Amino acid sequence: MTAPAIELNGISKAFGPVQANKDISIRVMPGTIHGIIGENGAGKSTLMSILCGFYKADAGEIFINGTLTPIPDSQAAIRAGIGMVFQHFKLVQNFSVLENIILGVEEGALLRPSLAKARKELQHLADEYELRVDPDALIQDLSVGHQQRVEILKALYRKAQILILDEPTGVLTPAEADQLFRILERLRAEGKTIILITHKLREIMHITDTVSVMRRGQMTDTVKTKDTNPQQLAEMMVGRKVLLRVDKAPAQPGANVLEVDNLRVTDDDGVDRLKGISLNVRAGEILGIAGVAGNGQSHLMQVLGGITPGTGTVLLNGQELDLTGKSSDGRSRRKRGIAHVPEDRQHEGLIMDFSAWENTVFGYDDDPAYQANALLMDNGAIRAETAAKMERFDVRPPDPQLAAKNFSGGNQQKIVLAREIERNPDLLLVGQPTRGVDIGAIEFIHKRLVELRDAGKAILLVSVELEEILSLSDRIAVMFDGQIMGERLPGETDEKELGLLMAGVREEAA
Amino acid sequence: MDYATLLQVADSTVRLSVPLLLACLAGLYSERAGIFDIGLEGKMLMAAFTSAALAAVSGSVWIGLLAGIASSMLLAGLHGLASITFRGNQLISGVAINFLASGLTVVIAQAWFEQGGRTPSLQGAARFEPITLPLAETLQGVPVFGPLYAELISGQTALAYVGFAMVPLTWWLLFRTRFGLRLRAVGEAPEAVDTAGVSVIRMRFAAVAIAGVLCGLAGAYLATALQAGFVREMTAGRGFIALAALIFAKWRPWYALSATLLFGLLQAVALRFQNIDIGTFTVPVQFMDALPYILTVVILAGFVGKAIPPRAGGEPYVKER
Amino acid sequence: MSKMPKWADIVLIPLINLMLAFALSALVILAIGEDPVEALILMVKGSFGSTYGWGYTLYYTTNFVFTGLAVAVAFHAALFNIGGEGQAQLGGLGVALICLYLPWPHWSLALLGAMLGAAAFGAAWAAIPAWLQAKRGSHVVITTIMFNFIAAALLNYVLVNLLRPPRAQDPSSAKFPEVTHLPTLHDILSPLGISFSKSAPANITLFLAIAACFGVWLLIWRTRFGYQLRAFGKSEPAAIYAGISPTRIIMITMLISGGLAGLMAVNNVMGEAEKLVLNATEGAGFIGIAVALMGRSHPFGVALAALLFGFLYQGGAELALWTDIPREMIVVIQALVILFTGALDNMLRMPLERVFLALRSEGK
Amino acid sequence: EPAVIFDLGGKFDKSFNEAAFNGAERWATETGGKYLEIEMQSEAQREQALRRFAETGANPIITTGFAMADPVAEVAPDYPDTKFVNIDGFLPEIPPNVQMIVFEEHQGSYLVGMLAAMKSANGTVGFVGGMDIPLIRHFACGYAQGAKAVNPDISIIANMTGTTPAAWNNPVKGGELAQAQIAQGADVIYAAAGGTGVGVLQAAADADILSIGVDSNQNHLHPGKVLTSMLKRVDVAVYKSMIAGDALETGSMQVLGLADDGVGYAVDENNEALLSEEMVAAAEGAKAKIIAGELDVVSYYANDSCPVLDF
Ligand SMILES: Nc1ncnc2c1ncn2[C@@H]1O[C@H](COP(=O)(O)OP(=O)(O)OP(=O)(O)O)[C@@H](O)[C@H]1O
Ligand SMILES: Nc1ncnc2c1ncn2[C@@H]1O[C@H](COP(=O)(O)OP(=O)(O)OP(=O)(O)O)[C@@H](O)[C@H]1O
Ligand SMILES: [Mg+2]
Ligand SMILES: [Mg+2]
Repeated sequence: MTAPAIELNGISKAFGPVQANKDISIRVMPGTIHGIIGENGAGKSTLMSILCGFYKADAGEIFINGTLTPIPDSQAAIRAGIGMVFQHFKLVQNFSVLENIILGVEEGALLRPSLAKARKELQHLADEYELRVDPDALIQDLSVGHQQRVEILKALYRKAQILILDEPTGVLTPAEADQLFRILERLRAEGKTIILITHKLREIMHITDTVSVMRRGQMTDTVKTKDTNPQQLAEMMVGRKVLLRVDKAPAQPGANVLEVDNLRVTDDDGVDRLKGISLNVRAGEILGIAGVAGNGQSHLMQVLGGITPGTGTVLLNGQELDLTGKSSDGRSRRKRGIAHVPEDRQHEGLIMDFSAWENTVFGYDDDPAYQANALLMDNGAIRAETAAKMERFDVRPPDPQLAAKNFSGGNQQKIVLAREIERNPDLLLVGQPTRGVDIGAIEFIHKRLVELRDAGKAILLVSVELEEILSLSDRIAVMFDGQIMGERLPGETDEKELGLLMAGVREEAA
Repeated sequence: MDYATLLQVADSTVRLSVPLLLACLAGLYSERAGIFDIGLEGKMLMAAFTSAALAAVSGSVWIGLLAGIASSMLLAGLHGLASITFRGNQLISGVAINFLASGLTVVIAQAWFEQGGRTPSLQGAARFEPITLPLAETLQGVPVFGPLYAELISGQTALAYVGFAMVPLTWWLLFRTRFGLRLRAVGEAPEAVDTAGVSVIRMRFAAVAIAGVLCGLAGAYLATALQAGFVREMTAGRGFIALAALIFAKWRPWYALSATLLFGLLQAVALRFQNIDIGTFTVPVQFMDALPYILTVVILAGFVGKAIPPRAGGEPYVKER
Repeated sequence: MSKMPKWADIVLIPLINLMLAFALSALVILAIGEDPVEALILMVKGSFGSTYGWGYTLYYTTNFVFTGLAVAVAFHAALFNIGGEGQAQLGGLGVALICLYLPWPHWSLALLGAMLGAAAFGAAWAAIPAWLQAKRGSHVVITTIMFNFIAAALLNYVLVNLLRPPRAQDPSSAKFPEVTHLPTLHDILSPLGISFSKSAPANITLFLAIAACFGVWLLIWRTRFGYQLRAFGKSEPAAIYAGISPTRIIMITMLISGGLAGLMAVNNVMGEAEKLVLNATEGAGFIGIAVALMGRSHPFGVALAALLFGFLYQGGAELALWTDIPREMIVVIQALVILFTGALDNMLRMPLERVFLALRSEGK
Repeated sequence: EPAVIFDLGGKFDKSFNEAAFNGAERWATETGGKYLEIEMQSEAQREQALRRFAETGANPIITTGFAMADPVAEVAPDYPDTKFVNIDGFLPEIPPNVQMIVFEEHQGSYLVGMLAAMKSANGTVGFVGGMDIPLIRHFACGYAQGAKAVNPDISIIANMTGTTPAAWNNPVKGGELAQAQIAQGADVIYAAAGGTGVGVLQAAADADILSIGVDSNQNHLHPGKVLTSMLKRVDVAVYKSMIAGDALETGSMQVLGLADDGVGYAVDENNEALLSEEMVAAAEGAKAKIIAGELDVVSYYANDSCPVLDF
């Protein structure tokens, strides 16, 4: 029997007080594609970063092709034939593709011969794997998909026998993802070993041979893909039975709260992010926006939340909003009755170094209720209110003095939600409400959102989790490339149809 | 202004530009590798002192030069330790180094030479003498070019020639060699360098060390070539002008040459023509003194071509929080 | 879960760092052939041994409180204002103009006027770097450094060509009129029956500095603006999400910072020299950086650190008088304090964190 | 116990302050006494230093440099039992316990101006001043008059180093100024610039032309390259004040000129060879005439301008 291409034995890694990996052991056979799944923060990226020498494990052993191979640094990993495409690319933005490729594996002290050799080799690889990129283009001018190709080429140029890809499809269109999978299959056919980290069970089922599940820093199980199914994988991931549908009464939509017409956003780099969005949300209704990350959902939330400027017309309760950013910002939006749960709670929704009580007035600090007098804030009142809110939202521990960074992800999200929902807004913008949140908290959060809807409020929900969209929304709009591809009712559609729309396939063509 | 005066101003410009150029290139290496260096001034000052002190004691300018470089590298190492190894704030470290040099030079000089914080005057072999290039005498008579060659090109000190030679050398090193590729990469995207199997720490220390050497040359030039000995605060803000020139030059070697020559020219002009009378009103000498800084602010404001620093500049490279 | 208890962070680490800085300074003193213990005794006696010593120590402290607060306020908004020196110099110009060219009936009114002038000029000098940072993204560190030099040149010009009285040789303004002279601690304390050295320059501005500490504390931790300023300092994207305008925060923060630095001039220009001299700030703007770092940007810490540096300055002046240790020794100590508490902070923090982590897991 | 306060530039400026230092040292070695001393590092410290010495009971307290005059006037009334001396300064009203000492620098400068003109082959001489203040113009004016007296067609290039006290201690700039003057044909350069002069003398020596030192005897700095030094006997003034001690006469302004040997030019083994007999004879002749009142060297102070030199 052949030795496994990779064998990890008792790997542990702590970042200060956070135990990211706990005693992990795993074997991957050569010539296979091995999937790894797990919730956010489960420790997947950490484990792979250890394998490719980016982090150093606190304990444990690594065997490559059966021989003990210590990997103290990236150099050792490269020597061992391991290449990794990171979740966040490791490219020098203002270098050319060629320069990025040769970085670290130059031939001799002068660049010219190295570049010439790499150019030839790149041509060769491009032909062989259909990985075409302009060798002289600067990385910053390339699309994300092409940048990923450069990362793969980098690994292949270094003669990697083991290729690790960390959430490679998160940034890709379905078509690009399909092409990536074709390349992976070809590499597997050549006998290379591939580790694929993804959140998408569909991809796992589609391409992997075996799959490992991680939870809370530990490896819970490894199974043959053909012996399992998505439902079972999901259960292994979160550690208990997953509730797929939310209990909710049919919606009782009222008048239009939000009317958006021909909304356009161009970002700082001059790229059109929203290309004429039109939609509406009524009182007592949840409109879910589905789509692959990076298709403009974030910009939609930001322009509605007053963070970025745009053009077009947006009516809130029939009154026009200023989109130019000149007389409006997040604060004036709040005053108009728009609350906003941002997609990235750690960078936007919360100040991680602030205590919980300081965070519960974030964005609302000018509310007269929080002022002791004309000059000073009434911190006592704020603390008292925070304690009450934490109670109601079951934030644990219910300590208003604790800094936000010291709460777990789920509890951080509850603090944000408590702040925004309890404002009783006419419209709630909510992005990725349950990202990285455990199942118990998910149920709680979903319940609160439905309650808000039932109280006659309008909710615009953005989520990359199709399941969440399907179970929460009363109507679903699908975004692709800055446009709305179509609208569906949850009862009359399924993941397959939505998936096609998300891939930019119009109904006529479908 | 006649040709001879022009040549004289040019000559003065060259002399005054050399320390700026050397320090500017020092900053260029460091900042290209992602380590901001506002401690150029301190390193120069320290080198000026040690080079003068050792040259005075030993009687040999070369020993002085080596000592100057060594002391500047010591401070550079401290900067590296603080900002690379211990991921401290690079700006604060630079500020500390400037103060350290400003204080230590005088304290040591006073204890050593008891001349109020200066070194004895350097004589003969303890100084860099001007080098007369071949044919300087012979060509003197050739119109226009002759005097130019004899007075401007010939007759500078060894360190001046080294300074100017550093410009093409730096360009070649940065853009044509493996070392340069890695050095630039480490200032733009250290994680890319790290995952490519190259030590970020080592690259950054190398860059900081080169900056130390160049600041050492700059300081030694001040004390042993331009002048004959050390006096307190003799760098007189040149490190900051060099920093300004670096921004002005957008972190590029050839631009650095032009920027430092420009700032050197400003100094030379301010020296030569205290208050400049331009018809209706006089430009006060203080305005000329402030001009490099004003120009830098204008450049920084992005009104005249934006200066974009290396992307990872100023940030310690942290893998694990 | 944070890695270290709070007391370790705000007391233990600065204290050890300070000890390290002092230990190295002692080594330097030893190396130049002097006795560090004797030097220390001399410094303590010289700065705290008499009301004269106290008078100077408190005078310097007052300067450093203002410049330290200036740096600290900006730190809270994640802005590094190295321009305190230039702003304080401009503040001096403001004070001089107010005292020289306005007829004041009483020193108390003159004090109010001078405070306004000092703060306004200091703030104005900070406004340009602030605007460039907010609107053009020019790094405030570099622009404030440049503005220090520009301020020096400007003051040089003003003193030499405009303010210098006719026939005077020294580039300094005329003496301020008698009525603008501020009461010194001697004047304030003797009616209370406390005798205080008549010749020390500590004056009523000291109480202004104490008030400023309290004011800054209120501003940062009790007002809405302070809340927004801290939020911006911790996370710019979050501030924007909350509708906090970065431009507004940067501008107002730098104006406050520059104003505080400028206020120092009330102490040294109006209270001490009673005229504007060249280089009146004597580097106090830079010492503000060390003071803010030492004081962990908290007004109370700033006050303590300012007192420490006041002691170093007065003690250092005494050293220069009675020993062969030159006054520059203070600059060395100051550099080491900045180095250890500011730049090499992690050198101590990393191992200490590990110790506390180990202690905690054992405790479990 | 007397005390000496040296102004910016420091006691080792090889020039003005060093002269004061030499005077104090002479007193110390002759009497075996000790004296307190401090060098100013910044404009703002002057008053503190004065008070500190007065507090400790130092007497007399001798200060060098015009910039110390105002602080002295400020502090002196607070310590009526202490005597203060200021050299080079001017006070409209002199407090009873203050003695002001000034020198007739234009007379000494006149003599070295003559020597310079006689030595110059090119008919061009230079002057590098420190800080641009009336005092230094006073030096330059006397120098120019002396030079013109020898050679009416001579051209005199005069530059000042700066406008602030930093100009007393900037040898780099001094050197550059000297080089510029040399390029314009100057072959004798007179430096009246405190520590900055070190750079001027260095540049002159490097270019193999002659320079003239100031205040102290600077002939030894570059033997054979320094034509002479304009002596300003600050050392004598300091020495005498210290000798007088408690008995020091105060409340007046003392003016020391050629007649009192307060100013002069230096001749020693380092420059003997440079001075011909007729040069010395001419200078000595002029000196006698000035002392006798037959020759009037116009003072810049007379009406704030110089008859033979524009600034
Ligand atoms: N560099 C780091 N420093 C400190 N803690 C870290 C670091 N990287 C990761 N962590 C922590 O380690 C844990 C595991 O993180 P990791 O990135 O491996 O998760 P993941 O499974 O890849 O999650 P995701 O699906 O979000 O990518 C998390 O709690 C995270 O906060
Ligand atoms: N990067 C980090 N730095 C410091 N502490 C962290 C970090 N990431 C997580 N923690 C801490 O580790 C603990 C566990 O956090 P984690 O996010 O893994 O919780 P969790 O079990 O996933 O809970 P939840 O499901 O609510 O997210 C928390 O107390 C959190 O404060
Ligand atoms: Mg990950
Ligand atoms: Mg979590």
